[in-house]
Amino acid sequence: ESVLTVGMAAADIGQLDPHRATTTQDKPVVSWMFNGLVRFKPGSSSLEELEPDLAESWDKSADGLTWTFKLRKGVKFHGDWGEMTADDVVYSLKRAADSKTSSFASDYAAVAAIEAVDPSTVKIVLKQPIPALLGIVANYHGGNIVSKKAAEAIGPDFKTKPVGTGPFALVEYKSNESLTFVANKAYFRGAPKIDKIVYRFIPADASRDLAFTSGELDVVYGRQDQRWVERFKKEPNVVVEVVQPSELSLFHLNRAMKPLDDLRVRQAIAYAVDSKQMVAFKGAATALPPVSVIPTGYLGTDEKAKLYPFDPAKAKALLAEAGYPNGVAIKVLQTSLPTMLNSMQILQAQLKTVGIDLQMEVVDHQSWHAQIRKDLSGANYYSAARFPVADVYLKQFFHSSATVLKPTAVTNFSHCDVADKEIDEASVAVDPVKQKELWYIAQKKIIEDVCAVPLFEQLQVWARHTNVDYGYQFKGAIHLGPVITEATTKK
Amino acid sequence: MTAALRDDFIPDAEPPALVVDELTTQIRVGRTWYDAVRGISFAVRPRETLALVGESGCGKSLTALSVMGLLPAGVGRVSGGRIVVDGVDMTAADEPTRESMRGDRIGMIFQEPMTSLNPVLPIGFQVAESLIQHRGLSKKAALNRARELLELVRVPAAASRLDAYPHQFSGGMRQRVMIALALACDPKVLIADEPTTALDVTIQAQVLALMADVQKREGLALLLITHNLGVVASVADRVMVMYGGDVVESGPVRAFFARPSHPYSEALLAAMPRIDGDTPLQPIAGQVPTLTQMPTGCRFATRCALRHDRCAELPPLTPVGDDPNHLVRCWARMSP
Amino acid sequence: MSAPAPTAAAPRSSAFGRATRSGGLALGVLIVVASIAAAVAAPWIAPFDPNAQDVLLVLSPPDTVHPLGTDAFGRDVLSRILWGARISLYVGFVATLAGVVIGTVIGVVSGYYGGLVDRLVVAATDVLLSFPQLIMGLLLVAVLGASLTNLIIAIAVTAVPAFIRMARGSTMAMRERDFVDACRALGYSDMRIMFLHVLPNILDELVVMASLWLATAIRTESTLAFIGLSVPPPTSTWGGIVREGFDNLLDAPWMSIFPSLAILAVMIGLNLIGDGLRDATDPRSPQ
Amino acid sequence: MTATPLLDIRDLRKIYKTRRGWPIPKTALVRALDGVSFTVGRGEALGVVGESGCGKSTVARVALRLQEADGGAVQFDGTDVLAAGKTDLRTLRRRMQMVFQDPASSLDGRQRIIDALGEPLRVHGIASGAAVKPAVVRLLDEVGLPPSAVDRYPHEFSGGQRQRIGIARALALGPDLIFADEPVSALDVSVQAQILKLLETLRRERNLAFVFISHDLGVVRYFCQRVVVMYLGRVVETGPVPEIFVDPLHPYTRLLKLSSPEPDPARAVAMAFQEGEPPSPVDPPSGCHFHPRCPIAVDRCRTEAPALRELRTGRHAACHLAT
Amino acid sequence: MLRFVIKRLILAIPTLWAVLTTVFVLVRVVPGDPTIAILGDQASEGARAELRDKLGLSKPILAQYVDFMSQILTGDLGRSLSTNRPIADDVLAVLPYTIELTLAALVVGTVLGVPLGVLAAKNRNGFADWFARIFSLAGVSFPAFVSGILLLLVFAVELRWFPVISSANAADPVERLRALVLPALNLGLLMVAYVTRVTRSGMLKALSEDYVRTARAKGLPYRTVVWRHAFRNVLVPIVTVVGLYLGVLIGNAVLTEIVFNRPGIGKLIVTALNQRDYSLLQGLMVVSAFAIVLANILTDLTYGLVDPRVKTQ
Ligand SMILES: Nc1ncnc2c1ncn2[C@@H]1O[C@H](COP(=O)(O)OP(=O)(O)OP(=O)(O)O)[C@@H](O)[C@H]1O
Ligand SMILES: Nc1ncnc2c1ncn2[C@@H]1O[C@H](COP(=O)(O)OP(=O)(O)OP(=O)(O)O)[C@@H](O)[C@H]1O
Ligand SMILES: [Mg+2]
Ligand SMILES: [Mg+2]
Repeated sequence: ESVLTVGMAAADIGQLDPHRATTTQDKPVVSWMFNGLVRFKPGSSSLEELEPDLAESWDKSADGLTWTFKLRKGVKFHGDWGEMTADDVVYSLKRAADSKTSSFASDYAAVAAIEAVDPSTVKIVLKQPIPALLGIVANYHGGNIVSKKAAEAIGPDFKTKPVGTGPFALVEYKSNESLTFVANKAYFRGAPKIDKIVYRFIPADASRDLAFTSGELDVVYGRQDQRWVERFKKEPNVVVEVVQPSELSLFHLNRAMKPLDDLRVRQAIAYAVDSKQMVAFKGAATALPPVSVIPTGYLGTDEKAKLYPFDPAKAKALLAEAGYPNGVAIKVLQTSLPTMLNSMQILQAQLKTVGIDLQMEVVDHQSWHAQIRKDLSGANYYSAARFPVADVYLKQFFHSSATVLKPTAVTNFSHCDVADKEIDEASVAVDPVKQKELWYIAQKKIIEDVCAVPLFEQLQVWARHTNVDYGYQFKGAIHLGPVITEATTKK
Repeated sequence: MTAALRDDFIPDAEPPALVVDELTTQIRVGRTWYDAVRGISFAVRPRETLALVGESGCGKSLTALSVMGLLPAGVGRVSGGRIVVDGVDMTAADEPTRESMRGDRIGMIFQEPMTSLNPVLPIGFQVAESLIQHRGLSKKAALNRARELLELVRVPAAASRLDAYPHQFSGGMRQRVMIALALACDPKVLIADEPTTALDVTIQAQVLALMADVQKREGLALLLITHNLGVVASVADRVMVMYGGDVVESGPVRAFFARPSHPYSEALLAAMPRIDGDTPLQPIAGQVPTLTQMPTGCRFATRCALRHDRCAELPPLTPVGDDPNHLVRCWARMSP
Repeated sequence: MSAPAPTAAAPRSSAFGRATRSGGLALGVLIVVASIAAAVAAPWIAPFDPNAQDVLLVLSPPDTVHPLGTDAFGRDVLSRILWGARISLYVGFVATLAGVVIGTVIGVVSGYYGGLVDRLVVAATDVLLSFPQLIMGLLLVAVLGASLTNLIIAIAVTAVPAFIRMARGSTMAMRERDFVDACRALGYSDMRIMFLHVLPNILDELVVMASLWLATAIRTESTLAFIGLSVPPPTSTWGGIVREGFDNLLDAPWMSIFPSLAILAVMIGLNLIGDGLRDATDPRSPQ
Repeated sequence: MTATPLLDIRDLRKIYKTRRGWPIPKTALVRALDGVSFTVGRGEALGVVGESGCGKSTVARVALRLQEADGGAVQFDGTDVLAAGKTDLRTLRRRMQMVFQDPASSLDGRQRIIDALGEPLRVHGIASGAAVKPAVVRLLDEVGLPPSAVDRYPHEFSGGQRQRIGIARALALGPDLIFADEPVSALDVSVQAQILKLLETLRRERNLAFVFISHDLGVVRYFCQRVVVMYLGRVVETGPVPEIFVDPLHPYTRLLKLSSPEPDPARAVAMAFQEGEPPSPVDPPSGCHFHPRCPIAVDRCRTEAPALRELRTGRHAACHLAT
Repeated sequence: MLRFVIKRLILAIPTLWAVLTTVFVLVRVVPGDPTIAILGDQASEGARAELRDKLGLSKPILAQYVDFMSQILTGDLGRSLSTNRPIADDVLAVLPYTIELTLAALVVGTVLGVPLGVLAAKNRNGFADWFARIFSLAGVSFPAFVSGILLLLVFAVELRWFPVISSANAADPVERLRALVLPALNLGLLMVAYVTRVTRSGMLKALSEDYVRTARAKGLPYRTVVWRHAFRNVLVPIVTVVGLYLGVLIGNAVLTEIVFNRPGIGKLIVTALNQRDYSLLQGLMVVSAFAIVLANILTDLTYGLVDPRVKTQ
């Protein structure tokens, strides 16, 4: 029996329901259990490299509003939940578009209708053409196809008893401890070579590292840290893989609160931040300088956006101009999560040199999440990866509808509204070139208004023992972790 | 030989079971050692009761502990003299030998009946323990013997009380258990350090009667430490008065009470209120000097009405009148 | 009537004598005083600014310049430990003091009066003690937020029931003593008896326990720091340093080990004081 | 005995509840005082004798309101002590004081003598400020301690000296009556004599009345004019000294006398072994409490508790058989 | 005995009620709610509000309290807000681990602490005394997460005597025991110092008691005097400390559980707190408070075994 043991840096799973799963620890396992109509090529995080998954082929109408997917036949759900049909696909996508059952409903705002044409054909009608429709039916977030029968029968428990079509099926969930998956022998791409996966939650970094070193783990989530990478690169029989996508760390400045309501103060901060030094602290192996206010590599990211250069003198001058020649204090709420707290400490030291005193109030992670959404923080460090289209990032972080305290609020902590027009127009733009242009303008405006200061980007780090072969080149991980497929082997 | 054997008065020459000869015991205060017991000598024969009396702190308990070899380590030490128990020289013996003597040939009863028994062990076992230790008896046999001993000291329903714990016994009963415990291995010498001071008079009478009874029956040599002259008068054969670590007077009970010769002995008797007789009380002025401030000569001199220059020198023990058994240590009371 | 002079006091202040003779108390006091002195003098004796980051020095092992190495931000660990002592000792002292004062007052009153008051107090301490201590601290810091004051409150709250119990027990034992009855017979008010007579007599025991609690409090800070709830950065505390060290334990063990040793030293110091005081207040102790 | 006694205790009852047992504690009732009555006149020393645990201390504690009574009455100079309110009690306490058995534990070890003796003066407004020290020195002088004692702590004194301090403290408020709870039993014979003489002087000079608790008949005989003999929470005999000891009426008094050794080998008490244990107050014997140890007990003693009867003038005993 | 336990349990009800109420109030005062944990950080405010309604979290606090209490009264701990699993299941799944770890740590603490304490008392102020005191303190000075890793580094990674992940092979009893050793040692070290102290001071006191002198007067060898006579009397304070630590260990197990990756009540409480899973947190607090109540009962029962004075009237 070949058992693959994966160590994850978390205390417990977040959500196993694919339409709810958003945390780093949830996403990889969802990818092992579910399929979409199309899929990201294993080992890739690029929207350009989507390939057929449950759908064998697809067409789109000339106006780009109607898409028809031809489904693969004979695909079985895990257990006794029968064959996957168009009904399941329709059910799943509708479920993903409904905010009561899904966290990704907004991704489907442009979808007008989803219908089963026949048991193996699904039609999606759009209100307006969207650039990345394939993206939202891919094996990611809302695109994951669940069993209608199972979801309806299991009800609220579905989040601990998910049923999909993927190469592995969940058999056991021990809270705070592990998830166990067994191979789905009837997987449509063929029976997996790995018999079982044990996904262990080991929140303490050192323990996880030791378990990996001692051979109790085959694959381990790595720390996004230079020293970690170097240490394990030195070990024999270990392969360290640093992969896309990156998470962008942004310092959102609350434009509704003093003193950051003053553009000059915001600009001073932008000038005071030394991204290069940040990257140096984090280590070149895992960190990159930011390119824009959205992560690099997304569809629509302006890779050459004009960011403020590091210029402490200018920062000081601006502060003085704004009426703070002796410096200024900003009260911020900060989560106690060590990695985020650490980055914040570097930022704190950098700002200190120009006389900006970042006064942190450290609270536990949930309190922080709650309080920053109540607009209680003067500025806000937030690090995130999103679906790799500029639209999502821009809408969630910089569109006024996402501003905190509004019912439609998501994560716009800065009360940014300078690029609403461009963002809205871009999302309905039919012409990809025009669309890209709008996105670039949006980024420019946001940067200029300093809604947020980009700090650095951080790549995902995973390590495996050499006897594990994923079956593909692990270069990108849209699921934030390796996809274990039917081809993965352990010798 | 020594002073110890000179005060011999019992005609039949049974050898003494306990001989203490020129015992000096020191106590450490700070870094200095002080003589707390200063060259005292006595002997106790089988069936005989020697009472050691004196005010609190005069060295009675230290004498007893020296004999037992139980002086607190690092604080007390025997610095001179000889202690012979049943023919064994305790001062010369090593610790294992002393261990084997204790509880076997010499037993001791302590003052506090409430705290001298181990609260968490059954009475029967505590009595039996030394039998197991010294006689190698099995636990069962030892307990059997313990029952007999408890019967001997008249613990009612002894058999059913072997499993009882000390807290279930009254003070008087506990003291009787202590007696049984000390008698377990038929010792030759029994030291009782204020065995009844903590008890009520009626219970005191009970315990003393019992001790006397057992002593005569088993032929024990009894060293009874007390400061109650009434008790002495009632149970002792001979009496020895200590003051500040010195023996100041010793003699047969009748002779002593008839003619207390040391000023301290006199004062002691005069300070004791009596049930009958209306002699006025005569308190002794002043206090026992502390160990660190002992006068070099006669230690009672500071409080003595008969004090004169010679008292700066320690007087020897000399017979009172023509009684060779009644000795006193006082320049003023020496026979001319 | 004889009027004997009081005996010139024999070995004076014997409790002090007993305490100093063992040497432990002296050593303990030395260690603790040295720690406090180091904390107070941190601004002058710390070789570096505790918050000065240096990207070139990240996690460099101990050497002559940084005798205890540097941390993940290239900050000097020795300087951070020295500065951290200020917060850690302060938190420990203040939290313990608060716990002792509150717990003692409640405990003395409860033990002195007995009855219904007492039963309510006992019930309340039972409730407090039914919360696992760490969890209690966690909840409290979560409720109040992480700050120096709240940290102190969280630690003090866990100390209160312990001191209530102990003060209550000692007070009840004191009540058995004749001098309390003597005070009552003299018509003193209850307040006077509780706080001018009972309290001074149980103080030594409380001090012993407080010295031990102080050690626990310093350690609790490190535990709360592990869960991320301590004084906000960049302020350094021993617990905070250990915690940051923990993230790099396999790369830079010195970061965790040195502050742990500092905690150990203070613990030893305080325990020696505790034992010394215990020995000193036990009149039966030999020597 | 005077016509209006200073202290009049009538049918005093006190029941202690003790909870013991494991795992479920049971409540046991200890009848510490089971209807105790006696009177004390002005300037009179009344001895209270009896076995350990018979309730001697409890009488004092209840009469001083250190503990609340469960029944009966205590009149002090015409005032009902048991019903006294807070302010009345304060005045009463100035007039009734107590000297404790253990001089070491009855003094606050952390108070200098000046404070130990000065505090009651200050609390009761008898002296304040600079007047305190001379008052304390006077008190010390009265008990035979030098003025230099004021700055010392209790542990720097010997047992006898400490007891003098305890007495001085009791005297501080100028009482009319002192309960002395075994004030000399922790002391050596020679020191004991000093204290007894001191108390005797005070009694005469200040016309102080004493309730003098002791178990030493010799001491009681020396110090007291009348004696109350208690056994297990009840008074079994009362009478004047020395008659009560010369010719005890109750068998328990007789046993007490027999057991008290005299420092005279000629009159050595016959230390005959007395069977019987002092009975437990939790579960007292029926009838006359003394009957299990009584050599002359008859059937009636086992069932009927004898009342205290006046058998001679001024002499009472609670025994069916005494005449 | 049974009556006693039942009686004590009944007496504990007000305590448990107060604990529950306190927890109820505390978790609602803590900022944050479970919706982010459930919906993720991309969920809109509207979606979260909807979920709050669904979970009954927008009801008035008093109504929530009544709901909660009436549910508890039916003996039902309810379901987890985030996983919707019955809380009783989650608790039962980890309870054996917690019990096992706590008891093992208790044994470690006692087995190390008691002899050290006796040794220290016997050689007062000697070398052994100093060694025992400092060694025992070292155990408490290193925070559990540091000492845990050090233990792992030495015994699991270098020597490979024990596994790193304690819950790896829970089915095999031998493996399970092997996995228990290091965590138990790590947690147990926490109490060694205190047990040593209490034993030492208890022994010092006991050794100066009159009954020890009596035992010596019987001619017993010193060893026997120490262990049979003195030590027996120190059992009461030791039991008190050990009983007290039962509660302390339950509360402090969380760090050890995290480092050794063991499931357990402590870790679950922290997770529940982190996810604001109110119902799970409440359920767990009932369980842990109940465990402490049981520990107290057990301690009281043990007194009867070690001290005859307690047992009889
Ligand atoms: N452990 C000790 N440490 C210091 N001094 C001691 C110790 N034991 C006895 N002493 C001193 O030795 C002297 C004699 O003490 P000892 O106990 O023999 O007196 P005692 O006659 O038995 O008195 P008591 O009637 O009070 O029992 C006293 O001055 C006492 O203070
Ligand atoms: N606080 C108390 N709680 C319960 N029982 C008590 C209490 N105080 C005294 N007793 C009991 O009441 C009885 C009488 O006690 P009291 O102290 O009055 O006796 P006593 O005659 O003074 O004895 P002693 O001579 O030993 O001092 C005893 O059996 C005692 O155990
Ligand atoms: Mg003695
Ligand atoms: Mg009494």
